[in-house]
Amino acid sequence: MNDVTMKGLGERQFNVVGTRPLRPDGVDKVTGRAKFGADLHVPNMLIGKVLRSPHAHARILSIDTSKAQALPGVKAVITSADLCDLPSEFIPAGEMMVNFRDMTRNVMAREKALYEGHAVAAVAAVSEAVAREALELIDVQYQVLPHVLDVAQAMEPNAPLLHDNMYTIGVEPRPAQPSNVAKRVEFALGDTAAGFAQADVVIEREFITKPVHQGYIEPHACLASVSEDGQADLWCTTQGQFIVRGFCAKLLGMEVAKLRVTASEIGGGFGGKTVVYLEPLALALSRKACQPVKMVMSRAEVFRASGPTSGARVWVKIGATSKGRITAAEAVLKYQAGAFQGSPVQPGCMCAFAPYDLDNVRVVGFDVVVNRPKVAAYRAPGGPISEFAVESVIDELAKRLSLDPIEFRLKNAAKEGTKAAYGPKFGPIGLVQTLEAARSHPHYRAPLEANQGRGVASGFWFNIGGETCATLNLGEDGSVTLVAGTPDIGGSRASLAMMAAEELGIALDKVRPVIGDTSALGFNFLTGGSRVTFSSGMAVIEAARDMIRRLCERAAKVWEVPVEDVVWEYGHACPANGAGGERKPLSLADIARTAGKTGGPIVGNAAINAQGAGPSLATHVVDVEVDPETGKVTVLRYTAIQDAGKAVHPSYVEGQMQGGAVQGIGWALNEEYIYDASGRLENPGFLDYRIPVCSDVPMIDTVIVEVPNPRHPYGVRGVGETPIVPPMAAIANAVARATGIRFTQLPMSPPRVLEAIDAKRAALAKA
Amino acid sequence: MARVILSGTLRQLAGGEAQIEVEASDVRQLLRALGERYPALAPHLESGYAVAIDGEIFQDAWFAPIRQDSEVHLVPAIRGG
Amino acid sequence: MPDLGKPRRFLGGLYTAHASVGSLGAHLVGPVKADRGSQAVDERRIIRARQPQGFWMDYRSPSSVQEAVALLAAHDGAAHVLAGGTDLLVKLRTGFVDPKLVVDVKGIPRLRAIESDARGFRIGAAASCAEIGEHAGVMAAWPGVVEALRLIGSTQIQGRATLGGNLCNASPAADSVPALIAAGALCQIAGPGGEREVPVENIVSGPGRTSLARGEFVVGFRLEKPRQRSGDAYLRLIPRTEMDIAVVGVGVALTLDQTGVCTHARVGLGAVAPTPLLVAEAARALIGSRVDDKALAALAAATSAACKPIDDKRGTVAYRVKVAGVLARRAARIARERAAGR
Amino acid sequence: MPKHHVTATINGDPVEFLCAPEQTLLDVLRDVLYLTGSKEGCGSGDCGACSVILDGRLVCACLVLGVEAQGCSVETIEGMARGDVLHPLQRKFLEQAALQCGVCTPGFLVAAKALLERNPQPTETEVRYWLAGNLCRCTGYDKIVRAVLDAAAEIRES
Repeated sequence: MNDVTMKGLGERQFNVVGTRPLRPDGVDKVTGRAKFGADLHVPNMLIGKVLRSPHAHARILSIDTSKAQALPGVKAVITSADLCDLPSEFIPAGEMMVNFRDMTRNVMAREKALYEGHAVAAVAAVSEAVAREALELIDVQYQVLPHVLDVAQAMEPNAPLLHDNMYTIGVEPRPAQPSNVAKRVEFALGDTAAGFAQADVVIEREFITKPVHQGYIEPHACLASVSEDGQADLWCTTQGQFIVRGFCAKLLGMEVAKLRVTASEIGGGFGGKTVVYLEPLALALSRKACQPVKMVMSRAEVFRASGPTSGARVWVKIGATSKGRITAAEAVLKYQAGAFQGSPVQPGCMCAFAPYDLDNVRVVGFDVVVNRPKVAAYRAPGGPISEFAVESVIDELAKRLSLDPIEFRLKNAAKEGTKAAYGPKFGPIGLVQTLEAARSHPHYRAPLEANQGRGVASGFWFNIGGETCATLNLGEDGSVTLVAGTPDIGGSRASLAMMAAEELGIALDKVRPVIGDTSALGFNFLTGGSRVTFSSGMAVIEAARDMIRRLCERAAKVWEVPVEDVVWEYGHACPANGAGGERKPLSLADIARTAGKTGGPIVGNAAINAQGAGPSLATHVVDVEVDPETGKVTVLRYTAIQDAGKAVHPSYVEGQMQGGAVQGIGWALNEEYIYDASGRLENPGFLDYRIPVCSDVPMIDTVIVEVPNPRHPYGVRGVGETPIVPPMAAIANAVARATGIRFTQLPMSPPRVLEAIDAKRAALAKA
Repeated sequence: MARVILSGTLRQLAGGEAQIEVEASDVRQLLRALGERYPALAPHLESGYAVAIDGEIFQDAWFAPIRQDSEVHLVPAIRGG
Repeated sequence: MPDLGKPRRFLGGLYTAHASVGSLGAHLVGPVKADRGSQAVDERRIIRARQPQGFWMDYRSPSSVQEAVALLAAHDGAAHVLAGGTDLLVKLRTGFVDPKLVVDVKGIPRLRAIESDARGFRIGAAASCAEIGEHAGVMAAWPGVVEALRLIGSTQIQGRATLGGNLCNASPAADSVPALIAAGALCQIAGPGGEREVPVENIVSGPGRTSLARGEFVVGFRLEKPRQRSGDAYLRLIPRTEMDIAVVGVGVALTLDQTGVCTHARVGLGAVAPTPLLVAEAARALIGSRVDDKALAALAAATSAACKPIDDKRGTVAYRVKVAGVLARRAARIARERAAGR
Repeated sequence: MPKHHVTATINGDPVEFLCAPEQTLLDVLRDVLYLTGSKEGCGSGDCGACSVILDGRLVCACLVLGVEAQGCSVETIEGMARGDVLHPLQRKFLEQAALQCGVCTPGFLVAAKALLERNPQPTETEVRYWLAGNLCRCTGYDKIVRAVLDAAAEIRES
């Protein structure tokens, strides 16, 4: 059951937007024609492979590559010496600031290997077999150092130190000693002590979550070709070809204009493809070998050496009156950053209490380095972790106060004008609407049986805009090519083409959308932050308006009337209110036919920094059954409700909601990184890193609520990230109601659940 | 004068000031004024922070207008996955 | 001399091993090697993983058992038998094995055949699980065995995986093995010295190790025609609904008399010890009973008592011990219903 | 050790290729024959992105040696459409928006085709268990299962 309920939708009536056409790139993807990262073969191509550290923490004493160099068929061997060392400098990327000093060390270890799987050298050879052989001939001398994996242990004074020059930022005065704590952040509002004093009930809990991987099905892959004169082309699977260009140019000391990056079709990213791993290595190898170099990660390399999201410890304390009003809330977040600083703890802090209207809040966050792969963005980075903790305590409070969990949330829900816990006031947001839709959904009233429970949780994500370009080119026959610069990861070519057709007033099949390489457009920030339909959509609409302006000018020239006498209606230039006499409206084809004579080719361009992204809020309802003898949790029914602002292509909005919900189910029940005592990952494959399979989940019902975003011409909000925020708490809340046990640690895997059930039985037996 | 509200880390860097009155008609003037008044803030303002003007968040937007009675929050820039 | 950081092999959980099938494992000697469960070992750790293509391993596809025996004998331990390949190919990829020769036995008609006669069934060691699952006779006679092999990996895996490989991969967690043990299946082995028949429970001698002698390989299995009023069942616990390695697996086969009293029972147990187990004590708890709650409780206790598991990435000792009893009870109930039904 | 000369039928066409004994069928399809519609998501039979039909059986091409294809018939995603006519499953995947990134789609389509050839009227549960070896991280499977059930119904009616 998927339905769209319109709430306060703007007066504009749409012709194309809101319909469900076939995606323009669809046929290529159901026929196997679509080219993904590893699907390109070029003449004279070499295969590149990476040698990785077997140690979680080790000083690199020496690397001898001479034997590998000498192996017949080996064309290039590189180490960190082949990449630029760079000073500490933070610049925005994917999830947050990146530091090039860290990035160059993450793609290729320099002084130390900081996690198992950390790249230490790479080779390019005539075949994969020769490349593998060569890796075995590289002699690396390590001095193995003690390692630390747990965030709490890493914060202890005598913990093994990853970076001896790291002094905690955000603590005044600056600490005298270096530590593994990169940063302390704090957000505060009102007076929490006073708030807790007014509370009738206060609940305080600590939660633990494990690192989880985005689990995109396509491993990282790229093909680099650097010519003798230093001009380079790079083909890769990425969420942002422009970001890759910038990073690689910096790491290799190239001019940005010399490097053209083409984004292949991308087989999933979820934030994990917003950074570079193989790309700079392939370029460095190709530069050395003067031949194209293709590199593809194995699945084990993806798990070991690409960024999952943080494991964390989160302490939450919330107080409320007996009437159900929250009086104060506090949280302390400790997030693993992996080997280099930059966990999503800051957005985690800002999201923690964002769904609620609170007077007294205090959130403190710590960004902590540990001997694990550097985290990368993962869908609403930071939010799911802190909101899991907060939404669990909210549910427990509701139970303690004998309030329906939706009622309790409605009593405290943030709405337009609410001052967000992180500072500014919200514009129009849809939390209340999603809660009301959940309450009135048949799912919420459906009966439950023994060992079953129903859980509810809400979720928040900011969404972003950012730098974006789009171009529309009018063809000689009146058809239109749309060039966008944000990789299409889940149907955005469809939504962008729909917005172009809507604005131009033409049929959708007259628009052919393509994703341009870095030479085709000005800079585009990446596909992330749920920004594409919002930002690229905004750019496409502006480009369409720009093209319409030109079309009207040309029509005016054809008619020999002032441009004021021409209006654009239903895809035609028309005489403005009677002006210009009885002229027949001109279609794009008519205008294109004479374009040469009236001034040349006709294009529409937009280059913007999109502002005004609207937050998207969601409420999820889930039913589970817990097997009391095995601890196995089964998800029986799931309903996801979310504010999309305006759903341009509702099928793909539903798809985002369904996909995020199921990723959340995996996070809640089975997904986790498991390390052995020596700091080596024990489950770097889909066999033991257990993402949900088709038979694990029910249909995911969706309800799209539409509270238009006033800052987008069509009311669009980002929708991609919010869906992964509510599931963990929703499931924990359902399990709590099925078992009477509050689970504060993820994943809620069968052994963990059974242990808790047996402990409870034992306790009852005693009593 | 626009009211600028600082929280957490920035407040510490501004010597504990929670609210500051600043004469500025756009974001660039505001950041400049803040940096001059609180040199410790300056490096942080250059990157990594967004400006919320009367509730609407602007990232990297020097010329977003600020009204005399605007309430301005400095919040960490968000990127997302 | 500091650690040279040379790639080194190491094991996942000691008993981790793998549910699907590949090498009939004639010469899996030494510690347990690759298994789709301990992919922890990947390219990085390979010692001279793949030589330049075409310089190391040869492939042969004999058409008779004798030919296969000769090939295996000639390579004296450096040859691997290939049946379904769903384990062996992963081991090749991850460098756990580097045979000089791979002997594909799927070309031997007898190893692909599924025959039935008055005595029962003869299932070729290289018949795919999918083929066996589609055999109406086997399905009707031994539903527990069929449900076990239908749990091996995915539909895709079952299209290749074989009983011979699942057994000789010598994983403690192989799904089909406890069911075959409960069913009293016999394993037919061919070797330089001719052929012999051995109870399935006597094949696996340790994680990744079998009792097969040099040059021997498994050619097939014999399953008796079930007695009247007999039924079998296999249950396993995995975190997901599919695709995982068993954390615990239990096979139960039993026979009732006209009055519903259990006259015969066998219980096979997987993933809770270095090898799959035949648990006589558990069977004794059922024999002479009406498979009532009291007997089921005794069965559960005896089953749990027989477990000698380890903690690993898939489960804890306590969890495995407890759940083994739970699954035994549930499997015995199903077997009882099936027995009563005929 | 010389490479083996292998003759097989791929998507109905006779094909000859040379392959080393350790090369998988997936290596051969992708890197020798350039049939890159079959994807490598794991190389260990855990994701199903390389699903092909080998002599009528659904298998993972990453778990089959190229030499094992000798004399066999192999069906890949590239052979699913007939000329410019999409298979009903392909059409339903498009109509139902059953793909987002699309990298798992070829494997799902091949696996679903194998299912419908055996079981023209599968229940939702049968579809879900048959496809359990095909991982999708984008869709949550909902629209995929709907598309398969839809296609089955359409094929039955036609």
